[in-house]
This record gives sequence, structure tokens and C-alpha cells, in this order.
Amino acid sequence: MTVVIRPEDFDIATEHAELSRANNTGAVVIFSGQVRPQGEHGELVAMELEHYPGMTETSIAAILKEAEQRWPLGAVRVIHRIGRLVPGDNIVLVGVAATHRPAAFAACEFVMDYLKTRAPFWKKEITKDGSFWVEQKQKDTEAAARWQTDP
Amino acid sequence: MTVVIRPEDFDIATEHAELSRANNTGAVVIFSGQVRPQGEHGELVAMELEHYPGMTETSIAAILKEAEQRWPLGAVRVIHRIGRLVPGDNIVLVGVAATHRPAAFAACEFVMDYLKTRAPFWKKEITKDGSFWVEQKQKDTEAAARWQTDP
Amino acid sequence: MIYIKYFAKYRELMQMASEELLSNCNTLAALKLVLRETYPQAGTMLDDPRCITAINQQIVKSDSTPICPGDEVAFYPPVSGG
Amino acid sequence: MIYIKYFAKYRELMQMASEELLSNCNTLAALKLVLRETYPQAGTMLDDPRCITAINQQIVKSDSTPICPGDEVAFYPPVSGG
Repeated sequence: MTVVIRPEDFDIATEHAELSRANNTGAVVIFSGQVRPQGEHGELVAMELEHYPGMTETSIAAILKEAEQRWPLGAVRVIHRIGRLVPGDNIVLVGVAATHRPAAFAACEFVMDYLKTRAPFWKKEITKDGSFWVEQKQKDTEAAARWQTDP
Repeated sequence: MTVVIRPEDFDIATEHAELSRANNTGAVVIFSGQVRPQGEHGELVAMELEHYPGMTETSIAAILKEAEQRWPLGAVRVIHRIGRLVPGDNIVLVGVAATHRPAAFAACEFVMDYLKTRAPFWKKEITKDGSFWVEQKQKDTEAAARWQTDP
Repeated sequence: MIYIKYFAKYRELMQMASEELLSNCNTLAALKLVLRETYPQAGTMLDDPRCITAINQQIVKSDSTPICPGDEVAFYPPVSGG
Repeated sequence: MIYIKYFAKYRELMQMASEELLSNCNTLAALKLVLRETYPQAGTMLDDPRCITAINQQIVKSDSTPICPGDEVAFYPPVSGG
């Protein structure tokens, strides 16, 4: 289990290689999220990401531990960037290795849903007309809620 | 939409970059499958993959077209290797880019489930005790069947 | 001429990947009969309920499906890729 | 000493990311009262039903949660990472 929070981008080849070499890996699922050109308030100049040092790492580790209890996983890696990013930049990578693909897909989606709703990160959209804090989305709240009843 | 069938491995960084640059991409999901050290008949020496040139490409293109009709996707890429592979080698990559992650996750899993059950590929496990054709797995048949009722 | 292809375990059974058959059979049923008469081992494939048949790369279910000269007919077991 | 942290829009509202409060308040309710008395804008944050409070990096719901010297108390809006 690896959790990294940092301004720097990830190297997808390194991440894929690390996941591939986990014990008895047959399936690797990698999610990556990137800054879209259009924000909620128009064209983005930049996106600023803030976190709660210490608590963010701890809460992601707790999410990954729960994922490992729910599914048989070979490896899980999360890299989340902070600071100022521009459209097209990577924001987050969640990579999961497992023997079989259903566990890898489910765990990757589970970690993303929980990251979106439980890990203390905040995004601010910078447009030419001003800056706007991004609110938590109802659909993200709902996406995370489905794991409560569907283990 | 890209479909490649070839003996050579893929370059994950190239695939990720292609998906990332699709129009309005916010989410990229990449699945990769690799040869596990243990086959159904013991420790693997190698895995041989055979396909039906022409029909395999056509049937994967049909699967991707159906995925694009079901979900709003920015890009879909499939690379499937053929020939002789050894444990740890990559077999297949399915990459999906979309504006939002639920479409990217669902489409990637849909394409994998259909690849497993509809695209004419056959695997043969080579062990030190002999060679064995891999049968289609019941759980793969079931995984593909769920898309019939759940668009 | 009919172009026939065999894949995976049927390729091994038939001991060939493809053949060209000079025949005037005009249905899948007639073609299967020719194969049974020509190759003693063809029954193992044709009697296998999981054997899949594709004509011109489209899966067909009915033995009464017509076959025309130049058609490509493939026999293969359930797929196992990915 | 109580260590207080404000994040995102509350950091902007309070015009600081953190502060150290020399106080003998021993519950979250008492601390909130001190903040209201000290900063006119604190009410905007504390009256926001979506405001999340964490003590020593654990989310707490009850205003009667005890606070001890050396505790870290954070106030933040719903998260929006990933």
C-alpha cells in the first residue's frame, strides 16, 4: 500500500510496473484524473489543490485498508497532487493490482469514490472572472454511499 | 477508437498520453491483464495466444462501438497480444477516456467482459507436464451477461 | 471454392489451420456432411455442442444457412482471450 | 495551548491557516464560543451546517466533545479532492 501526496506528477510507467510485479498479479486497473479545460464556472486558468497534511494521508490509508479487507488485492497505490495545476495536468492516480479483474475494478472505483468524499482535499477553480471553491458533488456523495450496502 | 492485435508489448506511457489528450478528458481508466505464474494446470512455462485475423479486429471494433453508444467516451484503445508469452508478460490493455469517471470505469469493464467472451482469441497453457487449452470461464460468461439487462 | 478455417483445439484435431474445398454444397449442413465423410475426426468437432461456426466472419446458428462459392467458413471453440 | 487549523474557504474567511489559542476551554462548545467572541466572521463558519470539525484528525460531531491542552482542532468544508 502506497500513499503519496505531492506537487509533482506521477510516472505512469513506474506505477504500472510496481503494480505488475505484485504477487500473483493477473489484473491491473489504473484510474487517473486530470484537470478539464472547462470548470464549473467557465474556462479554467488553473486549479489549486489544498490538503490537510497528516490527516489526508491517514484517511487515505484507512480507505486503502478497508479496500484490502473487502477484496483480495496484491497492491494499491495512490498518488494525489497538490498545489497549482493547469488544464490537462494529472490530479490523481489510483492503481490496483489483483489476481482477478473484478476485485481490481471494484477496489479502484471504491477508492476513488471514497477519495472524493472522505479525504480532506479542496479544489479551487481559477478562471479569468475569479476564483471559486469546488463544492462536493451530489453524484460523488451517492457514488460513495452505494458501498455502504454493497460490499 | 483504436484496436491493435500484435505480438509486441504496449507502452503504457504512450497509451496513457493518447487517452489523456482526447477531447475534454477528465478520467482515464486503463485495464491491463498479464500472464500469471500459476495456470489452471500448474506452474506455467508459457502461454500461447491464437486469434482469427480479420474477425477478431471486427468483433472488437463492434464491442467498442457498442461501448461508445452506451456511454459518452472521449477515446477507447485496445491492444491485445498474440503468440507466445511468459508469466509476467502483458496480454491485453483496455484504455478508456471520458469526461467523468463512472463512464470510464463502466466502459472499460464492459469492453473487458465482452473481449473475454466474444472476441475470437484462444489461450493455451504450456506447463512442464503438457499443454492445455484454456476453457471459457463461467464467471466470465456471467460477467458479460450482466450488461444485457443493465445498460 | 469454399475456404475453411479451424482454430485452437479444432485446428489441432483437424491437423490443419485452413483448407480450400472444391465442392458444390450449398448449405452448412451439406458442408458438414462432406467434412464428416472426408475426415474421420471431424465428428468430434461437429458433434461438440460448444463448437461455433462463422460464415464470412459472422456467427451462424442454423445448419440450413446457405453457403456460396468463395465463402469463408470457420469452426472454433468458445473463446478465451483477454 | 490549543492548535487550530482552518482549511479552504474557512481559511480565507478566517484570514489564517492556523493559530495557537491559549485557553482553558475544555469542550468543543467552549472553544467555539471563544472563536465567536474573538472573530466576528467565525459565525459564518460555525453556523454552516456543512462545516466539519476534526479533533486530532478525527471527525467529531458533538459540541460536548472534550478538548485538552495540546489538541489540534480543525474546521473545514466538505471535501472535493480526487
